[in-house]
Amino acid sequence: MNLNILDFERPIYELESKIEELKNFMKEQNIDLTEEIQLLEDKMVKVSETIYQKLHPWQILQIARHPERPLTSDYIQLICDDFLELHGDRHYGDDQAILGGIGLIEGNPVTIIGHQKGTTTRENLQRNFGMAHPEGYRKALRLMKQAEKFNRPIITFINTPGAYPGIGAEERGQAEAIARNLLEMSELTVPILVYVIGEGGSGGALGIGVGDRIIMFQFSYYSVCTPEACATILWHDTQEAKNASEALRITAKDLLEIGIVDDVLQEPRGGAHRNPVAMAKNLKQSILQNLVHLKTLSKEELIAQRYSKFRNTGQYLDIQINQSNQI
Amino acid sequence: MNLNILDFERPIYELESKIEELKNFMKEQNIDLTEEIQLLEDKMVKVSETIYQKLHPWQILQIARHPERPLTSDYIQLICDDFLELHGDRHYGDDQAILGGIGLIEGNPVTIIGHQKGTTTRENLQRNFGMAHPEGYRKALRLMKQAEKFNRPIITFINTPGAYPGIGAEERGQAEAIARNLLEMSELTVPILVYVIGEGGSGGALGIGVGDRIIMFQFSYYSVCTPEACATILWHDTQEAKNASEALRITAKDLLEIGIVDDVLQEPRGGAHRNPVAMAKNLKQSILQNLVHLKTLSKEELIAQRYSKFRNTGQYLDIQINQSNQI
Amino acid sequence: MFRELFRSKNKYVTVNRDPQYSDRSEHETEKVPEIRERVKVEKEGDHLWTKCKSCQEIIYNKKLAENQMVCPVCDYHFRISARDRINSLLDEDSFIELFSEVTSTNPLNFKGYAEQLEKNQKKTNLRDAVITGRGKLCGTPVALGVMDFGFAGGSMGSAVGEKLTSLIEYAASKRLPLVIISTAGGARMQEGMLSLMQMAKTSAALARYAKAGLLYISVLTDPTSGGVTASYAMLGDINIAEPGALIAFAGPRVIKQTISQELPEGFQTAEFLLEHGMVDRVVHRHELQDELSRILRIHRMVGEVS
Amino acid sequence: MFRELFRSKNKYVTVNRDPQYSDRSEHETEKVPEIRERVKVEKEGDHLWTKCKSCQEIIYNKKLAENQMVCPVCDYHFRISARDRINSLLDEDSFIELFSEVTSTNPLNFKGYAEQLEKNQKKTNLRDAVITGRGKLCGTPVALGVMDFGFAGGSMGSAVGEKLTSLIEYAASKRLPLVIISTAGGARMQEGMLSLMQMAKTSAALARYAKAGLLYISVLTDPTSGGVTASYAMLGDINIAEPGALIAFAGPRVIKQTISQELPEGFQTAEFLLEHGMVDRVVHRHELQDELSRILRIHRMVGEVS
Ligand SMILES: [Zn+2]
Ligand SMILES: [Zn+2]
Repeated sequence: MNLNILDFERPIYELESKIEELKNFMKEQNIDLTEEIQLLEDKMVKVSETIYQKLHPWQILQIARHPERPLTSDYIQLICDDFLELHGDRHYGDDQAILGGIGLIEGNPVTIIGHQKGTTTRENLQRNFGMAHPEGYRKALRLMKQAEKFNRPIITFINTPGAYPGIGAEERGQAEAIARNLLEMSELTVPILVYVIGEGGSGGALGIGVGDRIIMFQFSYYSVCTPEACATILWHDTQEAKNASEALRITAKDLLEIGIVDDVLQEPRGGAHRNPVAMAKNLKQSILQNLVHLKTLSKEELIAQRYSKFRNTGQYLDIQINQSNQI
Repeated sequence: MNLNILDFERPIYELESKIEELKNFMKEQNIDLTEEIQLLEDKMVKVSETIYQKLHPWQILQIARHPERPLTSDYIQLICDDFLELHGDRHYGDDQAILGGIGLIEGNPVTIIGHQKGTTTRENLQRNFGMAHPEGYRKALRLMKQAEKFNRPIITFINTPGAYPGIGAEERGQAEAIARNLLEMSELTVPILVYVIGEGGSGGALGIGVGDRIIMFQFSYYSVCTPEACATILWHDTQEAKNASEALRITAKDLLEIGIVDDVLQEPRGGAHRNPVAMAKNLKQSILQNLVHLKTLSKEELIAQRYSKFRNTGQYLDIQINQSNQI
Repeated sequence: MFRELFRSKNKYVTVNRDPQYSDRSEHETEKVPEIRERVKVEKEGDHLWTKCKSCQEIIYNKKLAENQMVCPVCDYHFRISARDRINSLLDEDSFIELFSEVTSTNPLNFKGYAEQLEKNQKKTNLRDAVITGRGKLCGTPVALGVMDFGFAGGSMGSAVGEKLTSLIEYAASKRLPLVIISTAGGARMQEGMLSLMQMAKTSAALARYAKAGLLYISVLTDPTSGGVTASYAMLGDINIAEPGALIAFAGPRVIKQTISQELPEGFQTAEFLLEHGMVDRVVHRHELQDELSRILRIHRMVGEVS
Repeated sequence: MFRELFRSKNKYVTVNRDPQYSDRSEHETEKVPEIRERVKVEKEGDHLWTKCKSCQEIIYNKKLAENQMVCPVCDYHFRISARDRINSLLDEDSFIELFSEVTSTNPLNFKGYAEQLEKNQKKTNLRDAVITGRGKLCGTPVALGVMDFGFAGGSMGSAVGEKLTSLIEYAASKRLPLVIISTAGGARMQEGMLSLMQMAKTSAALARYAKAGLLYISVLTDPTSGGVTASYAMLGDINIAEPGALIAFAGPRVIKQTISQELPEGFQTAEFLLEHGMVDRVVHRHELQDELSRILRIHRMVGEVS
């Protein structure tokens, strides 16, 4: 049994197994079951669509955190013609929770920076489960400045539960590192594309998340804090996490509506982990399309657009104006 | 007995004591010894001049290292109308071996950065005897960039045996920190005055030593390595340090001749520690004069002049030219 | 609801306005209630005295207020309201509030948020967790933003972000030095991602402000944490902290949970941050005005050779 | 003295010159002696084999040289001469030496220095501790500086500083990517402060080069320490180190003396520096050419949208 099957995926998984079974049976017994298989396959598509069309945010969160969900390194491998990882912040260390480097996508030089989780327990410890220390954010900034110098677009992949909350991280200025990145990224003179590929956890996500386009994968989430933390802090009850995941409006669809993200990238049926190659194809296409558009802008236009983009986030009441309207 | 009297200072010190004695005697016994005292004072001046005019580099080194020699903090106190120390590199720590901040000199805003030794054993441990870690150089750079932003001239005071050779310093990139400063300082768009006030030890000194004017105090030294290290490395004999101090040409006079420094600031008779107030007066005058001149330059001129200044250091043979000349 | 709220409050007789600034209308500054009353509110009770959290001394609230909410015995810095802070720093009657009309709404229809806002507004007599405006500090005009921990734990939602961003832009357009005094639990959860994005918004505004060659002094007070620390509070040309203030990205409770071990003595205090290179100075509240004034003086004279 | 020295050495038949560059005259490249001879010289003896410092294996010098001075058994990277390095990286016959006329003198009349220079020149058949020039790396034109540890411990005096600075300026004027391969004990003591100032001089040149938006790759090899590490060797847009290379500011001996304790395992190795964020990549010598070529390719295409 595959332990990585999520509850709501089970019906699909079971249909898949049955189809597989029939196929094997057909082969072994040399009996034609094509029609039956086709029926089951149709059913599976339908069931899938039904399930994935009305996923609860909590379920989306599960997909975003799925242990088999493709990682930054997977996408890099799938979309780049060539890629060289570059290491280190030149100050303190090389944080493996953030991966960065230079490469070519269809011949276009790019700098790619992303949170990097592990696939094994050992690698996850090494990568700190994608939770970066200040040196991770500073490595990212170094590579972004380098990209700016060489007029290279920047692509970031967000996939972190959050910045690491630990003694060393605080000592070395986690807050300063993130703040500095927000400030500097807002004025980099090259296009920046931000993709939320899995978990978008709070300031730790935003630390590499200021860009000209913020695009979420269909089954990723992006949140001011994890629903678990929200439930604990506001309602002192972790059982409320599921409700928090709804209240916080963390899904791609929600955030597109609210105006936080620019686009949602559709995932293959069942999520990116069921077909990383197809997902990477969507991603690559999105990157190239966006770059072509952004490269038509002058540096001044680019920065001005990026500024307004963030300048205009937020919803508040302007009482003065309301009053004026009423007089 | 004052333990801080250097050997070659002893004749002066003894004459001083005798004069003091006579003065007291005259007072107590009400006998007129004015003439005798005057004679002794004349003699003292003469002896001083003789001694200090022909000091061996090794003796100058002793003065530069004199435990009572005024420190960066002393000069700051004596030359500034107001001064606020600013701390930290915003990355890792606040290195107390380097002191920096902002202040006013005769109403002129300046950023001052200098190596800082201690006066007591405890303070010396805290200040690491003026031997900076990478975070010290990075604090310096942060403050210099800040000065550039606010169009404030920078004054640095060099007084270090060298950058600290330790595990943490290496781990956090001592070499990177110094190299970065050399690169960045060469292009700062504000005037930089560098004063070697005591010890100018190697790369640790140069790390805050790139500027438009490099001015040495008369009894300071500036060297590619300490004479002790040179003796050990080249001749495997620390006893050779005195010879090395001569061979390396580390005195202000030598380095003015060789063209490494732009000016030598005269010290009060017997050295700065015998009259810090007078020394600070010389220093302040030098600072103001140099600033007035440098402020007449455009940013482009300033950087161009600084570049040629360092570009033209070095003495080498150009065989091609020699050959051409001979043909 | 809001109109009522603000009608009921006391007002100054008309105060000086800045006639040049027309991009945004200004609001009359709110009358500062008597100090003792506020102290009582802050102690969440009706006691006339407060027990010092640090030295356990019993201090009369009046005396505490007169001492700028600093314990006269052990120098412990109590939290201070935004209005008291403004009074303690700026020249008398010089403060002109700006952007006071910007107030939080409930964009996500988050359960209980509207009520919470109303409760906090009533409790603090503030519209939101920051007061923004301009004034004179020892004669020097400054743009000033002051957060109030009493309002929803000083959390940053859209309104706080908008007010501060407007202030930063205002300061840039007027070429005024900028002082922001922070105290915050972090981003305001109830506005979700809209809150988080205020970090980017304020930081972007500060980037522009910095590029204009202007001076920003950030003052971090007890407590400053989360998204506020990780944006404008850490981005001062000069960062000043109050003694003993807790300054963090992740708060001590979160860290303790994560690493399951005791935190070092003095961890995340102002002094700890000084030692670790994150703040320039730790300044006693009694000396803050003088310090700011000295820094402003040094920066005002730039370019003038004597 | 110098004329004799250089007359006695073998020369290539006239090689390609760069006709555009006239600021400085160029020198004919020096003939690369047969590899086995050099290996013998480097081993300071006449043995035909070398014992690997790492795995103790006995390796024939010819085999070692064919393997780019890397132990075929354990991959230990032996030091390699500047000429061998150039041959291993650049396309055949593409190298044009520049600034070869710049040679050390004895500006301080330092006891024994003149003799030392002469000895080193004879031993290495080099004029000084660095060879500078231009060439093609997998077809891409580059400016290349390669240090040689065999010449006075690769120390940087006025001549090394001058040659590298000239190279950097040349690369800037031609808009060529720049590769400097370092190995050095540090500044050359016998030239005193003149050596130290080469740190500032080369770094200033790199600042200008960087401002022109050009690519500098620094390759750090065993050993790189002192003033060379603390200037151009650490300032690459991309820093690459060879496996196992000692890279330091203060060498291990100095540190041991200062702190009187054992150093951690692997301290100051290339891998240690990678872990501590100082170098981008640790690259096996056999892959260096390919790596450089890939980096150059990525940087060459800047600005071209497909
Ligand atoms: Zn108390
Ligand atoms: Zn071996």
